[in-house]
Amino acid sequence: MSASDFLAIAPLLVLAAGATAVMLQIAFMRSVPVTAILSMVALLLAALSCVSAAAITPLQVGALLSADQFSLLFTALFCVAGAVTCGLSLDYIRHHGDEPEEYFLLIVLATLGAGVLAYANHLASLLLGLELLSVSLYALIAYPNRSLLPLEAASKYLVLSGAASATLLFGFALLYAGTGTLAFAELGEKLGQAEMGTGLLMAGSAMIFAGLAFKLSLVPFHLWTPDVYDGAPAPISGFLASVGKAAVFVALLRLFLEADLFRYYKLVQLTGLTAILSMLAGNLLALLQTNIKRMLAYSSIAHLGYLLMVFMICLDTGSRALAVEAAMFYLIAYTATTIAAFGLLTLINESQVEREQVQLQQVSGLFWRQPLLAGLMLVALLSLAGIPLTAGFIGKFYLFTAAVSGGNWVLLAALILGSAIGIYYYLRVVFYMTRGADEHKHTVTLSPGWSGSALSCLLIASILVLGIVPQTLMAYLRSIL
Amino acid sequence: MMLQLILLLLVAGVVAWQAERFSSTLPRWVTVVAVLLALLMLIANLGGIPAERFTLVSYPGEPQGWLMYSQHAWIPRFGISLEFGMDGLSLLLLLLTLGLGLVAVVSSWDEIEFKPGLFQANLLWTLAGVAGVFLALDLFLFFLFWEVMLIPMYLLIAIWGHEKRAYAAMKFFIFTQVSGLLMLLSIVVLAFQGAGEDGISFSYSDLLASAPTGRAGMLTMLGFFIAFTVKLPGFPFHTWLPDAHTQAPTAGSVLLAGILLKTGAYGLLRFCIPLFPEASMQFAPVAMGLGVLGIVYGAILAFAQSDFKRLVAYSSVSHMGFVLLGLYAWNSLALQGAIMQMVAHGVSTAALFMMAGALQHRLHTRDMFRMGGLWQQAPRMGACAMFFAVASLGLPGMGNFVAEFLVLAGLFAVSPWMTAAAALGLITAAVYSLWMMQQAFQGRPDNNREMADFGVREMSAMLVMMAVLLGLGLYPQPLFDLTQPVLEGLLPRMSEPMSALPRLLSEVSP
Amino acid sequence: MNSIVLIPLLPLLSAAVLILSTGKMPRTVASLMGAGSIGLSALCVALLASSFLADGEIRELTLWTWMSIGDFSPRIAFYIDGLTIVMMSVITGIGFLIHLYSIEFMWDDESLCRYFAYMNLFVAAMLLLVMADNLLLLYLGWEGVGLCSYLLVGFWYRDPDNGAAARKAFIVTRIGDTAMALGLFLLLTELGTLDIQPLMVAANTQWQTGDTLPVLATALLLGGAVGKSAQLPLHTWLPDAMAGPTPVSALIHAATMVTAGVYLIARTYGLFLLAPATLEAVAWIGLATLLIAAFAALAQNDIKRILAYSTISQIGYMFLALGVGAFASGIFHLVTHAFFKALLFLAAGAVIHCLHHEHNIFRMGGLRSRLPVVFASFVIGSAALAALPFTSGFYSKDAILLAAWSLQDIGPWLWAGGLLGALLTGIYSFRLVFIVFFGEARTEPDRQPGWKMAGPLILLCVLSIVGGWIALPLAGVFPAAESHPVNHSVEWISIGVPLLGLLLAYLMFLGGQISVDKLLSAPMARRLVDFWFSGWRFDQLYDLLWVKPYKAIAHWWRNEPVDALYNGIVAASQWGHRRLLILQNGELRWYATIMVLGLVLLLAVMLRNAP
Amino acid sequence: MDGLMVPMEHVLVVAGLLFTCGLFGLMLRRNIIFMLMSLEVMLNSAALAFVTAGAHWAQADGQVMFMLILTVAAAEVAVGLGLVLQIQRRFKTLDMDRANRLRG
Repeated sequence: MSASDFLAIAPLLVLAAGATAVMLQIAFMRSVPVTAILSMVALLLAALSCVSAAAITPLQVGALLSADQFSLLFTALFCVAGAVTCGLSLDYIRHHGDEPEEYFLLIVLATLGAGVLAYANHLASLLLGLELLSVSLYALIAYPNRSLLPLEAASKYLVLSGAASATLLFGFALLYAGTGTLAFAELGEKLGQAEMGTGLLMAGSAMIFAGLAFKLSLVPFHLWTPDVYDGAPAPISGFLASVGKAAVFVALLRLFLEADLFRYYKLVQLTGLTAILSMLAGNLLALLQTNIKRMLAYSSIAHLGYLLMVFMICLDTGSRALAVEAAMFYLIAYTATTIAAFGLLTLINESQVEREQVQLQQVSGLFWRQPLLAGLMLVALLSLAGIPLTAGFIGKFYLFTAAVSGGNWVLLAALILGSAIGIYYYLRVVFYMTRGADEHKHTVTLSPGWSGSALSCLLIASILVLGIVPQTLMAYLRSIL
Repeated sequence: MMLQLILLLLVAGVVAWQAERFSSTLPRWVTVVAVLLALLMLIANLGGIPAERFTLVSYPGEPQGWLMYSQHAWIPRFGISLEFGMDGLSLLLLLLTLGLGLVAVVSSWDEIEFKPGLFQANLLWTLAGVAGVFLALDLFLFFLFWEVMLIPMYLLIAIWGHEKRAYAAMKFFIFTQVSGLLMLLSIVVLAFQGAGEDGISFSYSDLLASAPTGRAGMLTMLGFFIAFTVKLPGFPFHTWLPDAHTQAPTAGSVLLAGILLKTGAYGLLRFCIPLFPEASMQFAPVAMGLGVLGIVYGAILAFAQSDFKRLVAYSSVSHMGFVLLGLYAWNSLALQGAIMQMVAHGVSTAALFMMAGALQHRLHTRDMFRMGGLWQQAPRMGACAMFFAVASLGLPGMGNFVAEFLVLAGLFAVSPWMTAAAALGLITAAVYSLWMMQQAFQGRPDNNREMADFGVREMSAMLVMMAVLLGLGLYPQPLFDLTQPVLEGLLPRMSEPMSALPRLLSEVSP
Repeated sequence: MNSIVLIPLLPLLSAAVLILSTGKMPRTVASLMGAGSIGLSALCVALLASSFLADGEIRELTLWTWMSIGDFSPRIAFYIDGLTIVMMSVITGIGFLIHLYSIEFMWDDESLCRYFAYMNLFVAAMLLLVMADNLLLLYLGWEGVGLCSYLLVGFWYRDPDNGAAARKAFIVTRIGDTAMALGLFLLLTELGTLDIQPLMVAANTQWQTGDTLPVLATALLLGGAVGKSAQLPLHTWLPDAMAGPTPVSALIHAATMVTAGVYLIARTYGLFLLAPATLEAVAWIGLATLLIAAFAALAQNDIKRILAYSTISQIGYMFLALGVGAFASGIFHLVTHAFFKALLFLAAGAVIHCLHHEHNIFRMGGLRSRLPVVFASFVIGSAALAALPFTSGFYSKDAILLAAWSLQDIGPWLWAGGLLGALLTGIYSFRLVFIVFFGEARTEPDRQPGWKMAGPLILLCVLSIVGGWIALPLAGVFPAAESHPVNHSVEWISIGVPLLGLLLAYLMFLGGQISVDKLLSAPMARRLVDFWFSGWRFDQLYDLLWVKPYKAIAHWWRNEPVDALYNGIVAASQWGHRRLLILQNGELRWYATIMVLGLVLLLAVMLRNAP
Repeated sequence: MDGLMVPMEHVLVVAGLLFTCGLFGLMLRRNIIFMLMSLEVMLNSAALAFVTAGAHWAQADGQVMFMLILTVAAAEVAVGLGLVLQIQRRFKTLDMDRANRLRG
């Protein structure tokens, strides 16, 4: 491997080195702040190294990893998201666990997995990245060991996710059996001239899609989502909902694009159907939720449904570039918004040691108790609902534009219908936050730590910036396609 | 200038919000000063425009036709820019917006005790959003303001509203938001239709000629129509309005009725019909039918209400039916009537809501069955209520009459049958207006009731509004002069398709 | 020319000042302003009239252009010819007398200021109505007087019945007004203008006599006239409108506003001449109304309701006149009727005023000696109303009957009907006189009318007698009526019939030679009288046809039926939510099962039809 | 040699059957240990498929993937067993049907 190869995968290397360093540090000196800072430094360094790596892309590193602007952009995004999760976790962790240092280590490892997924253009690296991410998450979810709920959540996630991984792997195996290759691009070539019966390939691609759909919590593989999000520590729910999904989505998108799975018209149509079902079911399930974390979990199902529209749109080759651009923007906006929303829940929820769940009543009157937090939450919710001046709106607008360009009217109808339902439950939270001082019984006065508040402000600022002046990012996204 | 105006209102909102820390009365002064400043700014800038520009016919596709025009790049990726333009119509509505903004502040002068700063801030932000709607030429920008003005309005209802505010605020938001999404869809479709060599554009002037034809055109037009009709509100999309009006605080009702509804009418006039002449013409009979239905239905339901504010709200549904009729009749009489109706209804209904707010503030009820004989205790209020009640039933001499007369006169040339049906509204309006006066102000007074009459502040606001309505009723020409060039620019675009309208209507009429 | 502007402006300004003073003005000042402004205005009219009589020149005055949109540019402008002068004189002259009378009548009322404000506003609006040079401005005045009528009928707002009467007056007339508005739209669309004189010229050039359009346009205008002038079928509001103070009834519901319909038809006679069908309808409406109202008047026992029905009946005569083309006679009757009906109302007001607000004639009686001035007024007024010879009413009604007689075909029928009406008029007007002023006293008056009340009464008495000799300056306004040689027996009959009525009234109500009780003993007669008493059950009919259904619909729709649609969507969403939530039961194995099912489905779809 | 070669399809069918067995185990067993074992079966069926396919294409890739899958499975099970310990300690049972507090 040449030096430039190393440079190209520098972010991954930095993350791996960071993980090692954290491990060593824990072995020698147990100190939560030091671990946290070390992890964050590692993550931010990795993000920075993406910038330097950008100069030499695109570059195929070994058989497994492809370093291009696309992977670097998302690796950087995941690293930043990981760092923010670390920061937000600080507040959370103060009240939990006896030895919370490994928590940060696991975040670094999960981020590494996500990074590998972003780089993956080979089924093996996809597998590695996915498992690195998932296994770290099992542990992270189960981390708060004083409560039963995280344990339950983790075991459900572990079993189901394991099954999904197995399905995915079986699909890989079938594809491999059919084509004799594992690299995406080659796969694409071979699929066109496959000797084996296409039935094998069809089944394989269906199983791959099913496996990844589980990770993306798409209908009908969505049942685990609310339970896991509900039971997990809020920052981890955020990480799972954002990075965990974005990384898988990126990998799936790359698989479809490079292996040109769009040739399986039926499969793409199935993605469209799944998208519609997810949009509707996700929003409907969230409709009357009083538990905010579950509500966000259901809404994340819907959001992934919106995103999944992209595959249908890609069928129209003229709109493919726009669709991918839309997906990228949406992912970035969605990641920022989701982490912010869950992070804010962390801050709100700080004193609720025993119960991980945040009920609507608990945010009642938040506007008057914690104006800053509530204001930030408002922006996050509006962004999720896709109201203008937020990143979420621009993301939705992108999808709209792409779908119109591709002429996908049914999907658009579902999108509008889903958004309509969505407004209700997002605004319900806003309404509870604005209820009068006399109407809320939970007058817990909280003082969120400065790091949490500062990070939230930063996130919200980025949501607003993306919503108000999106041109820079748009131009960049366009340039890397 | 136009961007600055909007920014001024936005920033003033933040200032008002923060001013709450110092004193609970400071925020409202901030608001008053900010709105006055905005007015001043507008007038000062108008002074710089040569007088003959005001009479020049402005063709919508030509930037030089606007009284004021500015454009800054924003999102070139999609051909979106901060494009603002002002012509007589926008100017008129902007003046209405700022004027009623002042009224709104005055009407809730000492009503709000909870977080007055944030209240005023939301007021100002709503004004900013509405101003943006009236000025934006880029359709994306227009949509942005269209949506953004909802949030402060939502907060106004949700935080400072009355007993069923959660339901009302939610209904308001969902109705407008969902219809807004349909409009966004139409906007994007339109932008793709009009895509040229250098990508898509959202600029009004670029999109004027790019409407799709046939069924696609009709569907795209419907996206706009539904969004605007929801806001207008037209039958059968009006059901959010009675709830929102009833539950909103006084200032919120004033803003809702006075200006937010006008954005719907403005949208129809500025965008929906000019962008889709063909489809609009084919759709006109339906739209007019909805207008007539709205007039009659709103009037009947207004009569059925016992809640003062709900009654006024339904009367808005009825009155805005005239706007719908006027716009789709599409001749200069009817259009001028519709514009006049926007202004006159804005003023008269704002006044009635202010009245309702004052009553609720004093009596702690909006139920008219618990009022009665109030004239005894509050003759000034009674006189004001009488004035605006007869204004709203369209008594000649007031702006509302001029509006309804012109709409119907213009409509008659297009469809006598529709006119006859719509004229029923003149009778039904009398029924509910007088019923309202009877229930609230006439009848046997409750002698145990103590009630303060209007004070100087409220009275002066009322007198100004009365003067405006009388002025509009007796000498409306300045208003017509202001908007005539705009209409002359728009009319020829549609003259060819619209000329087929009477024939089309005669086919559907008995 | 400035004095012309002053005529409507003075009352208007006075009204504005009175309103803005919000009741804080002292009584004296308020009454001075109220009556004084009308007095000054009347003076201006007198000056104008004398100069007009001198030169006979039509005066036109444009104040400003109301609006100008394309070709449509109505002006705020006055057109003053003989007809206008006549109307203005009646309005300001009688108006002034009634205002003067009101000072005393209303002195004890706490809302004197408001009263004069409304009254002045009314006079201003009425003046605008008659002075308008275009139909739009006329419409402004038209609606303005309607508003004032509403305000004044409901003046004593504390009684909900008064409010109901006021609303009824406004809404019923508004129905007619809406028809009239449609007429205006039609005229504007077809002829391109609403200026009355150009309109008639344009109509004459564009339309042929008997075309559909002029018939339609005039029918719609007639709708307005019928509403305002309380003619069939929109007459039901007038009897109830008596809820207002009596001077209001005198001014608005007898002398001026209710005759606006007559004025409208006379003003636009050029259009009506193009529509013979409408004109015939006018005549028949007039005839039907005058008979129905006369019968109803016979059965009433409220002094003001008798007069109200009599007003409806007399306006029926005016319509009859218009319908047979005798426009000048119609206006002539309008003027004389204004004199004697104002007189009767004011006299009735004096009775009511002096008898503790007693309205029922059967609780009066014997007032002849106790209230001599009022008695004299009543006798003179009733004589004029019944058209006894040499009173003003005689001349005007005679002219109408003769004009009816001389019409082809239907003329004699109309004449006969008019005669029957005259007979009834004689009976009911003297029934009133005999019951109220003769016989034994049942209520003692507690005061005598002062000079402010008596003065106007006396002046109106004079006018009621000599009014017949006044020559109205209508020569140039209407086309000269063709004079037919009239059979003298016809004239004698029209003189004799009112006298017969007087005689019958005497026999029934004073002499007792004909027993009313015996007449009424037959059940049919009783029922007939009840039927008349209720005003031919028109109120009940309309209640059943319009009011009840409207209220029922309103009640039925009260809770927004359209919302059912949206509630349905909401319910469907909630249903979906609950159904989907069943899946989320927290069971790991269940989740696994669903996932497997999903996988199987995916595979099934993918492998279907695959090779 | 050729005669002894088992056709790839047959092995794939066996792998598929194994996979299905695993799925059924997952759906039917309540004990978390058995669930984990079912998972192992599923993963290993995939591994088997890979090895077969690798043999079919005469590539090492299949076996490399086999190794990777083993590793992954080991990691999963390691974490899984850790959870099993906790579950036993806290729920006093290994019956996953009892762990259904998170729902709705």
